[in-house]
Amino acid sequence: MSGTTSTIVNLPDQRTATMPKRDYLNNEHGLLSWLFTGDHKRIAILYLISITFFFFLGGIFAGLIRLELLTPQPDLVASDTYNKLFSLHGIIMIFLFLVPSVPATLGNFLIPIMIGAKDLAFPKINLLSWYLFMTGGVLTLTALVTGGVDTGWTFTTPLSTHYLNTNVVTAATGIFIAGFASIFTGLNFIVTIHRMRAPGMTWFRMPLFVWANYAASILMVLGTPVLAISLVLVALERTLGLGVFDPTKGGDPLLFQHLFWFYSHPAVYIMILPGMGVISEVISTFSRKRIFGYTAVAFSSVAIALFGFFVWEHHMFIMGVSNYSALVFSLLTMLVAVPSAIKIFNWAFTLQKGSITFETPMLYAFAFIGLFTIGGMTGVFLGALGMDIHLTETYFIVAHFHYVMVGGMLMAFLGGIHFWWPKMFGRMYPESLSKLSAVTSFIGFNLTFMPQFVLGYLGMPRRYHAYPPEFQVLNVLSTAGATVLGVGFLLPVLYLGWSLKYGAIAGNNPWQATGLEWQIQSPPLTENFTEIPIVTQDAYDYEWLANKTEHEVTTVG
Amino acid sequence: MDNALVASHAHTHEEEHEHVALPQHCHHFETEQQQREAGTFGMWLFLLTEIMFFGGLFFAYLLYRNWYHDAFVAASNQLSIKLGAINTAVLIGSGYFMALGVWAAEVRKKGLLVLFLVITTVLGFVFLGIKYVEYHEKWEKHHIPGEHFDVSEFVNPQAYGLKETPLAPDMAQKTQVFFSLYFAMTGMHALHMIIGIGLLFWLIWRANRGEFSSGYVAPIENFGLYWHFVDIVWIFLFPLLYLINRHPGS
Amino acid sequence: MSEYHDAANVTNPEHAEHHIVTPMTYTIIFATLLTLTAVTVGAAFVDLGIMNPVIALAIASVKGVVVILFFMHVMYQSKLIKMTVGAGFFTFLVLLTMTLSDYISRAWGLW
Amino acid sequence: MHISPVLWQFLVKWLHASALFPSEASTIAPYTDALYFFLLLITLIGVVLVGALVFGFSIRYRAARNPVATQVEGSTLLEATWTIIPLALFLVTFVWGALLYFRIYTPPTNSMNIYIVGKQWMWKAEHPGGQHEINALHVPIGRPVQLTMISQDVFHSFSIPDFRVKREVIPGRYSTVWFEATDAGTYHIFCTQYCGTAHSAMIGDIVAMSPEDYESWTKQSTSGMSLAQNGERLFASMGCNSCHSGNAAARGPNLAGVYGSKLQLANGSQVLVNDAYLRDAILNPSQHVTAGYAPIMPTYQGQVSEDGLIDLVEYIKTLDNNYRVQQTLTTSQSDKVAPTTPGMVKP
Ligand code: HEA
Ligand code: HEA
Ligand code: HEC
Ligand code: CUA
Ligand SMILES: [Cu+2]
Repeated sequence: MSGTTSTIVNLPDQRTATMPKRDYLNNEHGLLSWLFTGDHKRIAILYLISITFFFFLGGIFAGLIRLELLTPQPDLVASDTYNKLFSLHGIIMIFLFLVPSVPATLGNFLIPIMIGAKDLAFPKINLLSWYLFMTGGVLTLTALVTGGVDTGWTFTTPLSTHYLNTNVVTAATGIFIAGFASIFTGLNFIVTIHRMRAPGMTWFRMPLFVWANYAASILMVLGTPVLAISLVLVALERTLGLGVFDPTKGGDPLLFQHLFWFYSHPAVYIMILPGMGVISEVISTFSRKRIFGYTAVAFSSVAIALFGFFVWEHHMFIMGVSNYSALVFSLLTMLVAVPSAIKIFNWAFTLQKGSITFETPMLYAFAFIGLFTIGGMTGVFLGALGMDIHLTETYFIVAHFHYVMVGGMLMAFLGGIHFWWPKMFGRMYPESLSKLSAVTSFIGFNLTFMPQFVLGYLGMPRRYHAYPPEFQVLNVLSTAGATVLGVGFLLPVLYLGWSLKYGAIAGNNPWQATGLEWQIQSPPLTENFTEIPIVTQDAYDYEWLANKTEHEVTTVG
Repeated sequence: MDNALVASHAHTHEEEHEHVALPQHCHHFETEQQQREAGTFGMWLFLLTEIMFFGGLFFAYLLYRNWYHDAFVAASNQLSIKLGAINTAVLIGSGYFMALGVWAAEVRKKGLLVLFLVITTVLGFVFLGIKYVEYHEKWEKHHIPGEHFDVSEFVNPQAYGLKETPLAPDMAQKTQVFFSLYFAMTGMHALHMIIGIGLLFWLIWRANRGEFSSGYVAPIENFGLYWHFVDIVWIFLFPLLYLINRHPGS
Repeated sequence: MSEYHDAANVTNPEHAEHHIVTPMTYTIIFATLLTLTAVTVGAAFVDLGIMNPVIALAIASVKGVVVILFFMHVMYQSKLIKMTVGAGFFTFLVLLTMTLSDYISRAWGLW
Repeated sequence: MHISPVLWQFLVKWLHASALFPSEASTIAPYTDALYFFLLLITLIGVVLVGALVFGFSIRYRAARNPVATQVEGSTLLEATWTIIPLALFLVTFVWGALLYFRIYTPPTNSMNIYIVGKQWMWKAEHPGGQHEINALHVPIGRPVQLTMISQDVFHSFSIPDFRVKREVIPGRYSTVWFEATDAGTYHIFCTQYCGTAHSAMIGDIVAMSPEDYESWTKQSTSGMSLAQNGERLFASMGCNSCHSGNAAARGPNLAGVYGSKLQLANGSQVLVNDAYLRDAILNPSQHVTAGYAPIMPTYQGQVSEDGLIDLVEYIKTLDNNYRVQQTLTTSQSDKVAPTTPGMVKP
């Protein structure tokens, strides 16, 4: 590397560049070769297609929600319909999009390669996981077309068990099954990371993306079953009249919330940790520098996972829990926020003394850092007991979680997709268009959700189909923002699809990145490595990379 | 090819594995040791999810038992301790033969393996049969939660020839919580048994073809883990549901 | 015992640690479990006050641990497996104690 | 060049209609806002700091200016800094938030009590004087008001943004919240817990008025019977008085003055008798049997509505002697078992 180029994109000469003759995509042909594949990379692609579908479905619901909220009157849809809209928006976005987003696509694709393995430990279970996911998705769609479900994504009892006659059981079954897809993904990752690392790939040589997914996997394996049992009990209560949560039979409806949030708080970290992993990779690559405080970032992932199990009650502060235990949970909530701060600062300092370029993934990473900081800090507002009283169940929460989930995880996901797109398909996405869409979604995002913080403090409750007229102005801003945001999210699908055929050929390592995945051909072979690598260097070792590229041109195949 | 990156002793499987190349060996694993350990580890992780799954139910039980102790005692006394104890023994026996089955596979005794698996299955069916008898009794007594739930037996035990202390009507209502949990817990447990028996049929069929008597024991071993876990759940369910308070008097 | 120690070392080509538990051990465990079942049933009929559930649970725990250690071979497994099992019960304990922190202190009143 | 009328309208609306903060209309509001501003401040500092670092480094170390990166391993000192400073700030937030929480959820002892019943999809307010309101609540300013709330069906949540108070309304259990309004005016009541189809229609107005106005409002809108009077009727008609007559030989304990006292239970524990306890004693009597009595009181689960329960509770709260009980006993005696011994009236 001479280091004089202003960009590190290192495309092969386009006149002579060729795609590798044999890769995981063209290795076998036909639909069946995809539907029965055991290849983690193909399963990742299957997942990518499915969750993109669900994202847009959820996005359309979001669009309808925002359209309805354009005016204070309940004029676009009936209130039942509105309730179904946000319930399905939440259910689809969380269980069918965000939870599997990074792990099941990028994680599936990359983790084995990053640690030098030929596949995940259990390829068949990996495939099974996708089928379970699809079954769950189809059931949710069934619930949708046969009349919808209007519980909200939180399924609060006794509302969900006794007072609604929509398809609660179908939707709950769908989530239950999709939950097992998530469990199996996590299980597969943990076993793979423990058992399949290449010789020399010690724990502290693993890329931080692997660490982050490892931490998220622990949460998936230990948290999801508790969601499963609480949904089973809801379903049994509806169908057979069991009385575990029913206050008229002596049950405690709060018990349901305890069980639900025991999963769903850790779930928010399932949703953010893999995204944080993406950010580590991207920041390091485009500043050409080892991540500042590698161990601190690695351990903070594990700390988030561990502490994540101790704070769920902060979703129930005003729900009638004991005030003493609210104190304990509030304190623990403050503790769990610290590791996230550690990560943010470590990323910022990775930039110091780097040699920074600003490709699209880097823009998304910057968006992540800014938006996640805002989203995370507003989480601290909510974790402070007295403050939460005023803010809870208002648009402040809606803004908080969209900042962390959309501004955080979705940005990270898009950044990751762009970053590894050349590896996945061997072709580059169009750079300037993608920069445009990154900027568009950043602006649109803030326009959509910043006004919601204000709305929330003003007191506008969430899940409201109609609202007092004085809130209109801010709602109009928000809806306008959502339109911009929608465009920002629609663009990537179009140009990424285009690039599959017409993008510039990427070559093995267009970013000059250090990960093992960049040392093999793009798209990779079905077996990833022709020979298992022996790892002698740490993660993000740019000197090793420079020496390596000096000596030979890397080709595999 | 980049030499720094590639194992100098890198072995491609066919050549280097002179020892055994079992047909079950998957190619993405370096060695069979690795494959086997991964399998066991994966199975254990799966069992962790089961711990948490039943954990939610156990917590619900713990909570309501403390809230409605009298109702739980009275309702629990409706369960047949005899059937419960027999079932415990049956299930432990089934676990015992499962363990023997693992051993038989390890020492490659095909006949014994099949025999042990069959006994395991039979005992599993016995357990479910007894469970059915118990459920049926609850049905007849209207002790299934829901619309037809009937508390008269608890309010007025003398009329039913029981020596129990009668419960106040409000407490008697809470027996429904007990039975809700009873059915949720034993039902989930029975569901696990049914899935397990399904798998057992499949394993017996494969064992009979000799698949597990040439050193490839992982499926048997891992299924064994599952089966024993289901045992353990019952080992806790039995005292919690049947033995809360059996001594006469209080 | 060593008679069954997989002399050919086939199930485990590279590491010889794999331990085959003998039927003898299994039988002893089986007998223990049955005895403990009898004990726990017996103990239920004796009035021990608050100790009744404690004893029942203690016995169940012993049985569970025995099954885990021997029937499920954790006794002979790597540290990783032992830690995994531990992690599962630890998380269950978190669920238990942290939720109880709410239910127990609700009765303390004031609010 | 002129601004389009639509845009102008919009701007005017923006300036007038959307204040960035709700009005501070209760004694709590300034405390909440203070914490809010503190949190906004640290957020702002945090975001500016992170932004400055990211943008500063991006400009200073962009590839064009700094072609070769210098590898740095990390720094324990820095790690400690950004662990400890945020932790300290978060802990301050925790303490502050906890203090505010106690302030909001600990009613002053002299507060007046109003009952709220939530049901799909309306709020019913019941004043002790017997005034009933639907989706509205009149309160005096300058006086602490406590709300004792319960839901008939699902979770609701009673929220008054301008007062910065909010509390879940739970099925099967009383919850309370209090506030002291400072400015006369009409404010929103929202149901903030999703409760089904018409959740967003479960709104109302809270009217804070000067004590004099409140006084005259109370006079005007009384329905004739106070809650306690209703309760008295129920107490007689449901036969409570047959056991709780206050007579020495009565089968049930004397209820006069029981509210606020500490009761010794048969299982050895002590309880404070508050609204929640009274309600539970009527619905689940056998779960806390008073020492010295047999568990013979029947349950009234399913026989009395939440409103009825409120009436009974209010009646028992106001009961300081048994004179009225005995009165009702003699008037509705015909179908009841007469107390065996003519009792002495307790003070
Ligand atoms: C990806 C998802 C995600 C993530 C990561 C988080 C992260 C956090 N969340 Fe959030 N949360 C949700 C998703 C998420 N949340 C959702 C979906 C809900 C609503 C559910 C519903 O009801 O529907 C919710 C609701 C929610 C509540 C409940 C509110 C209520 O119902 O009343 C609370 C309360 O404590 C909370 C807190 C937090 C905290 C403290 C964090 C922390 O982890 C954040 C930590 C991060 C930081 C703190 C930022 C980095 C810090 C710095 C850079 C330091 C700045 C510098 C200085 C201070 C100097 N969240
Ligand atoms: C991963 C999680 C995720 C994601 C990505 C989003 C994305 C968005 N969400 Fe959502 N949201 C939730 C999770 C998520 N949300 C959850 C959990 C809830 C709570 C549900 C509950 O209360 O139970 C919620 C609730 C929620 C509400 C509150 C509803 C209420 O309480 O009444 C609102 C309102 O503005 C909203 C808006 C949006 C918008 C504008 C987007 C945008 O980011 C979406 C942008 C995407 C598109 C618009 C689609 C792509 C574009 C096109 C197909 C082009 C054409 C479309 C248009 C021009 C409109 N969401
Ligand atoms: C059959 C007699 C009987 C009737 C009828 C009865 N009670 Fe009771 N009540 C009792 C007895 C006995 C106790 C004490 C034991 C207990 O707590 O269960 C009691 C306790 C109470 C208590 C608890 C306070 C204390 O001092 O222990 C309240 C409150 C109460 N009753 C209210 C009512 C109301 C209201 C009604 C009618 C709707 C009613 N009771 C009807 C017998 C009765
Ligand atoms: Cu009541 Cu929402
Ligand atoms: Cu949370």
